[in-house]
Amino acid sequence: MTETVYKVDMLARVEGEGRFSVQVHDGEVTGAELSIFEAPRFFEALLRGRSLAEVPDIVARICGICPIAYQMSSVRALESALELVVPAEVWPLRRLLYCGEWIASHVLHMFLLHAPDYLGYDSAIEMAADHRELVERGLHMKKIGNQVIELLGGRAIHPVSVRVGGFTRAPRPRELDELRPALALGLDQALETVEWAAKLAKPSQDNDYVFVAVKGDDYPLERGDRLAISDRGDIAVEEFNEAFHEAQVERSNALHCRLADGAAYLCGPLARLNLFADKLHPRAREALERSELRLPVRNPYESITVRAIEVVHAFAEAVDIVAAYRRPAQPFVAWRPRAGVGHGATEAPRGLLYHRYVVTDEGEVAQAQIVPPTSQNQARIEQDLVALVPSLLTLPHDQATRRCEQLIRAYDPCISCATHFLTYDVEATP
Amino acid sequence: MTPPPAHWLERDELGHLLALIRGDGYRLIGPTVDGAAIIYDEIEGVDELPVGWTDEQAPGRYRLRRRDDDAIFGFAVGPHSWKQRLFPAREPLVQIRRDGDDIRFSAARADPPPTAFIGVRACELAAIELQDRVFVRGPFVDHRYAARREACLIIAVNCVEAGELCFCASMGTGPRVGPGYDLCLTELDGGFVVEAETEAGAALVQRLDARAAADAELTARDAGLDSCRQTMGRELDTEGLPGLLFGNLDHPRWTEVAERCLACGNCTQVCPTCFCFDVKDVSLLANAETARERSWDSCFGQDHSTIHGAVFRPAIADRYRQWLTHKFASWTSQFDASGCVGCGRCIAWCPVGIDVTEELSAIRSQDPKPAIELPRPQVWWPREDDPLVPAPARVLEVQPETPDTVTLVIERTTAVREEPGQFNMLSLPAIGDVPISVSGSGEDFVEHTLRGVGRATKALSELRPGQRLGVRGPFGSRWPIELAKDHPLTLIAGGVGLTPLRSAMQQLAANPDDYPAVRLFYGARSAADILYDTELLAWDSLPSCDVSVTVDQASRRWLGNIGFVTRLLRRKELPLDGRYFICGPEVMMRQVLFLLDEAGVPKSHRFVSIERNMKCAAGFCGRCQYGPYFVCKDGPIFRHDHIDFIFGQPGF
Amino acid sequence: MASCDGCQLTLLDCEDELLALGEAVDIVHFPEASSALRPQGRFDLTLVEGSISTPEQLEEIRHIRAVSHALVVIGACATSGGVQALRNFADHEQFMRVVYATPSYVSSLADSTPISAHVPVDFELRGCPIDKAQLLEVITASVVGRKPGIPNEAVCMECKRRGVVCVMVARGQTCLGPVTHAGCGALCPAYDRGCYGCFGPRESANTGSLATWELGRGRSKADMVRAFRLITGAAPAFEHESKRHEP
Amino acid sequence: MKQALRKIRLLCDLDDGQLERIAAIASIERVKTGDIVVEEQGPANSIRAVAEGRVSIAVSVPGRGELPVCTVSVGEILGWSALLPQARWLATARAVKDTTLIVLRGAALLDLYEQDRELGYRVMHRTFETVAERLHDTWLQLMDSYRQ
Repeated sequence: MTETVYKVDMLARVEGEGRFSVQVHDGEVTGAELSIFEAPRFFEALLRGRSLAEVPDIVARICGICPIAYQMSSVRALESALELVVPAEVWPLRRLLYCGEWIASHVLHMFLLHAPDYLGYDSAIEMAADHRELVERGLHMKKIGNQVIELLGGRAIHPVSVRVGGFTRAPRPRELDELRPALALGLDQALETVEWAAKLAKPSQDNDYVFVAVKGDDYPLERGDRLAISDRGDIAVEEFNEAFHEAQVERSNALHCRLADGAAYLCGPLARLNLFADKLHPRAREALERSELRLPVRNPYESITVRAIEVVHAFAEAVDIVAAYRRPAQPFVAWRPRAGVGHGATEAPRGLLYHRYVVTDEGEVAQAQIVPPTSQNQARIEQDLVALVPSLLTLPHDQATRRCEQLIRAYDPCISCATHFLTYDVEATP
Repeated sequence: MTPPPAHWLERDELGHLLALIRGDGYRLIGPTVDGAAIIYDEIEGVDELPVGWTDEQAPGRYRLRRRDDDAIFGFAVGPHSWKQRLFPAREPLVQIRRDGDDIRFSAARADPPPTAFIGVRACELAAIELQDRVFVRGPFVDHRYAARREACLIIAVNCVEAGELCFCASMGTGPRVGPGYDLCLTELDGGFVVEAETEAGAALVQRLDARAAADAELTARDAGLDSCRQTMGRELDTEGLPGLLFGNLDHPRWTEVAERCLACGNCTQVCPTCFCFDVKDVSLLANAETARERSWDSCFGQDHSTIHGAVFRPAIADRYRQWLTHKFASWTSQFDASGCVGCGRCIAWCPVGIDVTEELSAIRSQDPKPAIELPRPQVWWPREDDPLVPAPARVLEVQPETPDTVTLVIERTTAVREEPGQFNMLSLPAIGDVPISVSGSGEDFVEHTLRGVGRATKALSELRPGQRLGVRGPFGSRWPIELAKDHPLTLIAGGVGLTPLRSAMQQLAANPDDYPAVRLFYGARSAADILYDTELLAWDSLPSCDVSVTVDQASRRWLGNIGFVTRLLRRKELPLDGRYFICGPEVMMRQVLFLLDEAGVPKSHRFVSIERNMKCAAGFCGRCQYGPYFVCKDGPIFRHDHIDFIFGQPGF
Repeated sequence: MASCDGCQLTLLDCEDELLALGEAVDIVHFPEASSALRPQGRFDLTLVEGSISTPEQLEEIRHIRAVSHALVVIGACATSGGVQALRNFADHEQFMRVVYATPSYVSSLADSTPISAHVPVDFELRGCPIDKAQLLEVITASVVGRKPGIPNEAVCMECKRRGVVCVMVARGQTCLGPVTHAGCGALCPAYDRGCYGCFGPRESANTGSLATWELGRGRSKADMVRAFRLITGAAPAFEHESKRHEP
Repeated sequence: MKQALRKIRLLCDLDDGQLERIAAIASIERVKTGDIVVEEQGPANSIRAVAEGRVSIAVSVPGRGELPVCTVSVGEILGWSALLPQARWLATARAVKDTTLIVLRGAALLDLYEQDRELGYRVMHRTFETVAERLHDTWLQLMDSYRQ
């Protein structure tokens, strides 16, 4: 009888604090746990009673990596609660801002967090000793992503210009023009990156995923009123809580989210690409074709390539938006408070981010629900570990453990995001 | 003198004028509407001027409003001033490059493009003139400011409408534009009366389609100015204001206004004359390159008055009083003019609407104490060298004095020989520079004794022979040794306060004929902290000198005096015709001065050395202000009666 | 500690300096960027992000203090308790129930508190998030051996240096700039909105006068509670002011 | 003796007759460098004035021995404890130079004060002045003002 345990008590190169362990008993996986011990921060509770105007500033603080995703889902949800029609000129700016975040977050993950796994280093700083040019290219692209955010929102982390109804300020065309050379260069670098990522040696795996992503007119990003679920059709964003179910588990400070029937599902780059490759920007589609990646992509280790393709998409979109930009006379629409319930879903770099708010006629938040991508993917990550581990038994223990980590990182789990979310199974409050 | 000939320019010709100026290679900076206010920004032509706009102003409130007409200059002043253009909010001063032990300092030269200021008001031109006094009228010249000032062409505008917060008439700075412009426009129906004061201005008029102004037009101009004068939104009684303010440093109004004042510094930043700045070394890690930068500062910030961790103006009341007494009183002593031009910006842009005119009149009207007399401004001999750029100097020798104090002997970098009491600014890249008094000097060397307690002094005290540091100076006033001729002279030192007296002592000891009766009283913390012990013994052995030392803390082995330095003095005779040089911690100097008061020694016979937060050392940065003085150029050595009214006064 | 990780990310956002930094200092424990974790030993400089909000964190920070020569805490969470300290104003039990169906699974302290409430700290770098340049300045100062050149002044100073038009005066907006510690570069006013206090109260924050002014121009007491009780609402000066306006 | 007494600040307000009466109860004491003048805890019986030399006053600190806290020089007095009822010395006085002291027995001095209230007032006034100065100087010493 043999007992093997693979575990890491402090997952590194992920956002936030988590651990995992897999128990194997006589070659059979008896348990797999990804647990999150990031301290809870109670966002849904502290949103209660706040003015809805403050929500974008507060929810940004859920995550330092993807604050814009939180701001975008929240303003979408609140605008739907207010039945507010956002001026058409606002949308491209929102998409541009979000492209900035995708670039910064994806590149951060690919180069600084994930690539060391493929090339055998502990960190990108170490990796830079042998692959300086590569790391510098990554840092350069990330910088451009951050510049986009800084220009539109003041700073790369927790930008300040997003408001319900639009932006507090729209940039002058001259300011946006200054981005052009950098974006063009970034696009070239992103294209090179796809080739580099595609060529990385990856373990093979083929998982039978249910993919979920926001469905709208364009490649899923800042707007879309429906959610696509592979093989099961699509639903309206408002139906989220009917189709998905969040539950708390003892070992973790994050809630787990599954399909109503209990099945685990996947959101994020793989889901988006598999569901909506046809909506990719032509430049990104070319890159996809050149990468020789075949749809559907069901190997989670390939997500690094998919992210690279999405980075191309984001750069290409950003180039187009900047070229077509006209400064709006007023970058937002004013609103009056009214009672309502609003839903909003956008695509954070890591996947679907759903917000739901109940607001009062005085413009206060009565209830908030936030479902981040990592808590949605958590069940799926554990399931993948179970599937992966039997194939690792012949490897030395530390190598096997590293492979588990590499797999977890492929999901780009954002643990800061995953904590502190509200379930509908609220026990009676006094 | 005959007034310069006035011309008439049709309204449409203004565009032509701007085009001509641009054509001459100037960039144009002028008023333009940006979001919520009229600001000064780069413009290309008349279209970008605030045609048909005006501003409504009240304390803490500013709103743009459309006018009924299409006046081009139909507004008062906004949040920006020309200060931003001549004295930018941030600017590099010195580039420093370290290469091993070698350090190179080079001036970050302002190479300003020719710039035309369009629409400079009377109060604003007065403000520029006031900043000229700070930056170019001595003793030093700020070369960056001077270069920008040289490169500017001033197109002024007379005000024919007064703003709600304007009081230039009270300050004597407007509404008619005073001297210093190239061209001055007065906007009337259909066009402008144009006056040229300089050749450059006159040449521009020549090239325009302008005719001589008609009498009616000149009358209309004067009527406009008159009506402006009469409708000023604010008024201020300036009669005897400086003395009044300094006579009322404990007026209850200071505490009252401090409850409202946010100490945010907005008033100082919008003020077109405020000039305080901070200097910082900006570098990345241990890089070879360091940029020494200055940025606008304000007396409302805590750092402004902080030295060695002591905050000289802890309360908001202290800071508000510092600002107002500086603006309306100290300026007169420092620069021979009030620091206020009556533009009203500080009233509009105070976030909580504090109105200086109201505060000043409250002090005047609510039980004021009598005014006092303030010092008259000094006349400075200009110095041509750039006072902000250090020269690299080699450390020749490092003499340990006490466990935490060393004397650096460094090579002399200037032709000017330091006088006892003066100081140099010693600097290290990435760490910054600090004032250190000269403790001795020779033909080709200077000595500085410093205690390595702060970070900068610690770094300096760790220098080794052969290494380099930056030196600029010498700065400041000196001990008036010659006044002590034929009088008994008493030097009283505490702690490292002995260092500036050491070089004086060296001179005194070397000239016994002139100075036959010199006494030195020196208090140190402990026997181990006594500086220059061999020299002290040597001086004491001279017939002309008498040295007494006392320590605060002693072991049994110490056979000398124990007790604060005042205990030494109490036992001695303090001759009334004697001269007294005192240097040490301020608390010590105060106690010594009390004793001299008791003994009846006239204040004019006593000289003290004052230390305050110092950054530039050249009289530009405003940080070392001490009532009506700058410690860096008026001090550090002051005659006691000159500073008596603020010495020991909390908040100064 | 408890945070959004944004302040650590700030270090990774130093794209131009990151590699130089990696060469100039020996980074021994940085889980977000490296899986070579060496939490043992003594450290010259420790940067800590996040607030203390669980019993484990409290234990950990005491250990960190003991093994660090210089402890620099970074960000609003570490210097004031962060946005999660809003729970300090509410009933903790109730908060737990709102978020988690079974609160007993979750370990959490009643209050979210700054690091300095538990151990002595050598420097507090403010901000939500911290400013990149200021972070580099703190590290540089530590390497060079001098005091960090972080100005202790109001946001207004940066606002004016930047030439931004005051949103309080010209737009009538509520702005915490006059009572907030500088460091962000006056971002919000530059984006046409009032400062909401990410860097926490400055020294001499005259919050009372600011509130009086705002009430005088039509803001409600509830507005004042909200304004002072947000990202750094548990910092003493802001906490005190918001409590003054509670119903 | 009278000449010597004149140099003492304590007695500077007295007229000739009064000085003579003081001289009558005064004696001279010569001590060498290092000699103990009075010792902590001993009975405080005489007030002394320094006519020449210097005396240090030290308090015993367990583990650190005698810690000198101040010195008394020419013209100054030490030992005012002798004017208190049943007093003991609160500190040890030790000569740090060869020193000449003028010793005034406490009991005799107090008798004098009783006989000549004016003399008593004048001397006590100066004693108080000395005590006040010494206290003030001690505050300053305690501030450790040269540390900055």
